[in-house]
Amino acid sequence: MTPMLDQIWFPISITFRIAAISSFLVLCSGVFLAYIFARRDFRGKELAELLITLPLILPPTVIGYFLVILLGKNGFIGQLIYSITGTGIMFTWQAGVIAAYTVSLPLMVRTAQAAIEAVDKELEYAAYILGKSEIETAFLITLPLAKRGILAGLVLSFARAVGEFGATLMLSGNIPGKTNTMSISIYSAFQAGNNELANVLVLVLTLMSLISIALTGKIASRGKSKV
Amino acid sequence: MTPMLDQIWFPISITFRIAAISSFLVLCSGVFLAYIFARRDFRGKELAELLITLPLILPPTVIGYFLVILLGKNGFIGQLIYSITGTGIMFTWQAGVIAAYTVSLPLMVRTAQAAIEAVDKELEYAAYILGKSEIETAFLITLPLAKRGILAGLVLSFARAVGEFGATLMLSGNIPGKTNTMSISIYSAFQAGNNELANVLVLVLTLMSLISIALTGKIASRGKSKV
Amino acid sequence: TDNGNEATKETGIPVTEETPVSEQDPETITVSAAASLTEAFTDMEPKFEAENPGVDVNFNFGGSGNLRKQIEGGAPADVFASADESQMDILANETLIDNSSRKDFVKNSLVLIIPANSNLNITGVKDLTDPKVKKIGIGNPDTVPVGNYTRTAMTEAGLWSQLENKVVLAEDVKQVLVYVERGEVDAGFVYMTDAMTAPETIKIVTNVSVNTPVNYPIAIVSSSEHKEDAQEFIDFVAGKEGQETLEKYGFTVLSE
Amino acid sequence: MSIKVNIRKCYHEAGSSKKSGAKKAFMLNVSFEMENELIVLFGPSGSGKTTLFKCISGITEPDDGNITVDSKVYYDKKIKTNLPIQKRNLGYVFQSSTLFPHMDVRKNIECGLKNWNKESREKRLMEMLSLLHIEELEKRHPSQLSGGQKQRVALARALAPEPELLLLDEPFSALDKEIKTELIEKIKNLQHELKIPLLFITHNLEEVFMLADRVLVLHGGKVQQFGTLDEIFYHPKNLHVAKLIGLSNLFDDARVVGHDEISRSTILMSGDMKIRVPSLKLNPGDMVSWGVHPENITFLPPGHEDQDKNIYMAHVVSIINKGPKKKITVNLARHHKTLTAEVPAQFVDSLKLNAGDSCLVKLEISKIVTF
Amino acid sequence: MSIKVNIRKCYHEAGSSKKSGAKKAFMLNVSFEMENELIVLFGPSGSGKTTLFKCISGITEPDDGNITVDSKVYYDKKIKTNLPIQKRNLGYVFQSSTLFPHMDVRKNIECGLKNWNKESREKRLMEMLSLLHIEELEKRHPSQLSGGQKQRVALARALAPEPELLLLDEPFSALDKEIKTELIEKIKNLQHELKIPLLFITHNLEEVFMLADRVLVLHGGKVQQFGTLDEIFYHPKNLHVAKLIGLSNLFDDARVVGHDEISRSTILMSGDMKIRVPSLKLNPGDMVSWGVHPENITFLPPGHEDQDKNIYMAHVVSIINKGPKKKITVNLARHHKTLTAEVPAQFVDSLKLNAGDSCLVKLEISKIVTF
Ligand SMILES: Nc1ncnc2c1ncn2[C@@H]1O[C@H](COP(=O)(O)OP(=O)(O)OP(=O)(O)O)[C@@H](O)[C@H]1O
Ligand SMILES: Nc1ncnc2c1ncn2[C@@H]1O[C@H](COP(=O)(O)OP(=O)(O)OP(=O)(O)O)[C@@H](O)[C@H]1O
Ligand SMILES: [Mg+2]
Ligand SMILES: [Mg+2]
Repeated sequence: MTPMLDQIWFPISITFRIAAISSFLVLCSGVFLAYIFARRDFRGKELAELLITLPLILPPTVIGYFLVILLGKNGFIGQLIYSITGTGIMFTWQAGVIAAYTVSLPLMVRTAQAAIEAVDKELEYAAYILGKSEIETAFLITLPLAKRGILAGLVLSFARAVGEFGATLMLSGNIPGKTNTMSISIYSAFQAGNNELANVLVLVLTLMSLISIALTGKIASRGKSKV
Repeated sequence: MTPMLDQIWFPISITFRIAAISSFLVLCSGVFLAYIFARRDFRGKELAELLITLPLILPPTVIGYFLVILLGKNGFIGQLIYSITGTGIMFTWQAGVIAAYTVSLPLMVRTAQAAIEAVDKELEYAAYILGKSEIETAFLITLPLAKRGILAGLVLSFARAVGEFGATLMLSGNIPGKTNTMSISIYSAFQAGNNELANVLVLVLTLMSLISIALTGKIASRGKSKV
Repeated sequence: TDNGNEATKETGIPVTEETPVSEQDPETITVSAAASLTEAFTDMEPKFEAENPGVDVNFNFGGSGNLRKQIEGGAPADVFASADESQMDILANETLIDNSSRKDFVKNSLVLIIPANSNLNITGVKDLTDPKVKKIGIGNPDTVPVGNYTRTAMTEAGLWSQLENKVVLAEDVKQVLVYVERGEVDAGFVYMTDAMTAPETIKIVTNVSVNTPVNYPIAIVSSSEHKEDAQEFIDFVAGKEGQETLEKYGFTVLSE
Repeated sequence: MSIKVNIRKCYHEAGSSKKSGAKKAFMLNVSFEMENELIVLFGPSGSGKTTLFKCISGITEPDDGNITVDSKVYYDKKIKTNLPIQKRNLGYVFQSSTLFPHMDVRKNIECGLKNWNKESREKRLMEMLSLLHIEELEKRHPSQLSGGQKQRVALARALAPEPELLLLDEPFSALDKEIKTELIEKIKNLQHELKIPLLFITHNLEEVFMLADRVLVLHGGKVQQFGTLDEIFYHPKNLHVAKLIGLSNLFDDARVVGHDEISRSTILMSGDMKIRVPSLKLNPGDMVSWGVHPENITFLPPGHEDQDKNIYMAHVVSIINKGPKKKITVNLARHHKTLTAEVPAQFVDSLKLNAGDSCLVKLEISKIVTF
Repeated sequence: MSIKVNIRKCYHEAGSSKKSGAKKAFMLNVSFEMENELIVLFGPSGSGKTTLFKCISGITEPDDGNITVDSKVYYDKKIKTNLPIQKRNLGYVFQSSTLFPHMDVRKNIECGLKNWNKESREKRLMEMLSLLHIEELEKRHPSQLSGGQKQRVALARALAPEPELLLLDEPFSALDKEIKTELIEKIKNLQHELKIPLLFITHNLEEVFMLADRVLVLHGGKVQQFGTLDEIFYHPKNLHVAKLIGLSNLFDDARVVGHDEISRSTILMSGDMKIRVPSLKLNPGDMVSWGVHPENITFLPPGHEDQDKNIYMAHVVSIINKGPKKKITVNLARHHKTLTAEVPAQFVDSLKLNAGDSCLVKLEISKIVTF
């Protein structure tokens, strides 16, 4: 590979690995939270809803800073991780996943929650009457009917994860060949005045993102017309 | 006012002015686009949908740079603005609105689109039959029924606008007393090692955002239970 | 100026005693300055304005690279104070600054820092080659001036190749500082001015000598419409009061 | 199995806040017991039938009371029990067939069969499809079905899991007569075979006749009468019930004037009209309402009025064709009363009755309904 | 106003791709004309009634043909016209009442009145509320209404703007008899007053009788018959129509054996049963189907069979109470035929018929239906 290709290939693979894993995690946990928020009432629910939105409000660098405090060697969770794995999580691509997850979670929760709230409760009752438990009903009825919203949330989360930069940079650093995501590479190239590389990277990132988003949409919307 | 209060008050007011205006613009245009995407078919629609998502994928600084190229004195639109108003738009808080608008638009479009697509078409037909034009129907039936999704989109857009930083910094600069939003002030304070100020700003920003988001939710969801 | 006309139209009242002594409303100049100058320049503002009643200074702080890009994009800046000669050079090449007004006005120094509670015995740059030192935080040499200086210094000291695989690149100095403060890296290179903002959490090990001095250049932007006032500002910064203030924040004053 | 229901449930008017003494919009207050039988719930629109179903199924929690099915407590306010819907093991066809829009007909029906093994599930599905004549719709989605087809799929879905209790809320309202008649037969047999309690809501009198073991008449949230078809039809307890069963010739102006032990009848004066009705345990002077089903008015060839035999002179006001029947409105001119009769067409033809004609009208004593 | 409809619309089976010759799921092929009259669309579940409404209203675009209302072209394939729904100015009550869930009853009804001035809008609203007895529901949201209440609100909403054409898809299916009878009267009057064409879908024969000026019978997407009530009831064109109108005693095994000029009747042999029917223009040997409405079978006291007068010996198989009527199933043992009759209860009582008894059954010649 030419150095240029190498400069492109690694960031791409790491970016999409991070985005894919973080989107998957966001999908699982975000939809779960959205369901709970939509279908349960508990004390402090409104506050919890708002706190989930926080990572959108704060500058990513600041979030990154908080994450460093939490996950770093001396951080509350970081120490735990360290004592278990023997190595820290800082400066690894896994840290990038955490950063991406944190900033994109609110996108999924809010979007999916709105979609779940719009699902007709009568249909859920109909499933209960057929003996389905709440969990079965959620998977069989509620979530499929909220599919459009969840899908929108997924697209947004994925895009945000791909584009994540500030928090990732703080948490995983920019270690060429190890943690330099597309965003970071673009930023670096851009800052260094290497406009050619920056443009190529922007183009590649854009194309690849669009393709993956389009694919996600296609796969998930099979049979959509019948609903 | 003590200097500290001053350092907090101005960023707050500018941040919420920017976020409010940009959210308003996002609401109008985003919902419009979402409606078009949800209810019309045209060539290149999928591509347009994807392109709208782009600002999420690219690092904000890069978006900011593109905006500078577009809106700066020598930029395509910038020249136009300059020739009309006699002053440029860069380094003004209005530029902050543009930056915030750009990055938060996709959040609204995607979320609202999913919600609009989920609205029962039969209800729209029922309105048509009562003589309502498509626009009337949209405002009377479709959008109110997609309210939850639009509201979610609004919350996300507002939060994102409040938190916007990278592109804003590029476009409207960091001019204390003129364009320094909360995010930028937090960033600056953080960069300058003024942790005390940074923490206070984070706290204030968080509180104010949560309050405004909660208020928006309350206002918009009046009578929600009946739907 | 436009501003003045507008103001009179709107208020319709003549200038009152509370307005500045000058008969006119003040001219506004915008100074795009490197982020590391934030506190020093902010501190200078009232003094300068007191001395120059007709001028109102606006600062625009940011990374030198970003500021340069803004000026390239047509941002209405009057003065550019960079933390990095190269950014100024680029603008000079593009004739976007008034080359005659360019001058270096202050110097920063590169320092090696370690966490305050570090138990590694690092007393100098050479100790960084010790295998116990696992990670070193530096600014990205390609994008951050301090990183560039660091690389130059290390290369000059013949250490770069040994340290290269230990480095964690940061996109700004603050990031290096945070890493060191939190003990995420064993050591880092920052400017003296940055190091001085965190006296409790880090320890300055040593000044690192660099052959090319860390000079801060300042110049008037070509498109400025207030060149005289801009020059006033540059003079003020380079003058006694300005230099004293800068010194207070850890800068090294240029010896005449 | 036996079911005991004794509940109260109140809906409040929208907008009226609970604190400031909310205005009651509707109050359901129902108490009844049933065995393995087919009970038809009958009552006007808005009388609380669906609300009762929702309470029994657990979708809505009553305000007070208890619901017991066999020894299973579905709900009991006192011991704070409200059995989760899933555990009630009942079949419920909603008033608006709530099919799952994202599943085809097969999946909709299979939804309640998850614990069945594959073979028996397949068999059951086929049974249901053929029972309801929807074999060809197996792969369709609900949006591709007609109203009546949806209803049948909803019924199939509810019946498939062989529930212990069936709640059917107007399950045939969108079906044509032929298929409805067939399905009514099938449902009736099913209930017999499975020996389960079945509650059935309908507004259609024919369905009531064909289905009901007993009828529970609801009005304004209260049970008006609970009895066999004959009881409801010939001994309605009050005006509400009388109206509901289509007793359109209703008069509330009658006074008991005496009893006739021989013919076991009671003599009333309804205005100035003398009429004999089946024996009543009332004293002379008591007021009573009476009525007669349109089908139970017979026409005699012209002749003499005989009030002692409930034979009256009448003028034909109008004759309206209603397919195989004719609706005849007559005026008992001397008594200022109008009666409406429904008579098989050929009777009218054979009597050669026309609007304007005079005729004799007979109200069979045994068919006169009093309350 | 006059309406001309001549359309074709095909639904394809789900899953079958259009390219590879999609399997037809349903084909509507309808052509008819009507004036300012009330036409009832009558047909079994899935026969295309709703589809026809959707085509007329513009919700669904036909594949081919044209729809003209007066001189207004709603749709014409040839000149590529498809008038927007809004411009058709019609009232449509959907089969499932699609009320706007976020608006209260008042807003729902007012929705079609935006061009009215405030005063007349208010007046119209009040008229509608009282017409449909929903005054008290004005402030309710649809989720707070019962099934029948929803239906009435939907009707109010459709009627309020005084449309030029009304399409009502089973608008009374969830209403009790009392209110339904009243509303039927009102709808009928309304149609007379407004002089607009009104198309009405129902499965309920009673509604057909009470409402229809003419009946359009649909089956399998095709018009089977289009005529007055009498035509449909006494001259059904084929088995589909016969079944739909509830002609349950149907036999297709009859052969013309001769004509009787004097009694103006035709003599058939249905199996080994001789029967006279109203005169037919058929030749001896021709096959013909015949049937008789359950209401048109009369019972005579025991006596002699007289096949020339359509009087037959029979055994009572069962007698089932159906409220004011009884359903009697008899076996014409000698002819291996079973007949079902519906007779007013008092006739049965006066004949003292019981299951197992023998009796005479008479089929009035004029009431026998052939096709
Ligand atoms: N959520 C609610 N809030 C207020 N009133 C309600 C609510 N739900 C139902 N009601 C009222 O309660 C009464 C009973 O409703 P229900 O649905 O049980 O009637 P129903 O007997 O099933 O009538 P139908 O035959 O029309 O379906 C109605 O008057 C209805 O308006
Ligand atoms: N989108 C569709 N795709 C395939 N088939 C369809 C679709 N919509 C309707 N059909 C079929 O077309 C036929 C006619 O449907 P339609 O709704 O017109 O019936 P209908 O006469 O109104 O019946 P009902 O009395 O049950 O409401 C039905 O067999 C139905 O299954
Ligand atoms: Mg109901
Ligand atoms: Mg239909």
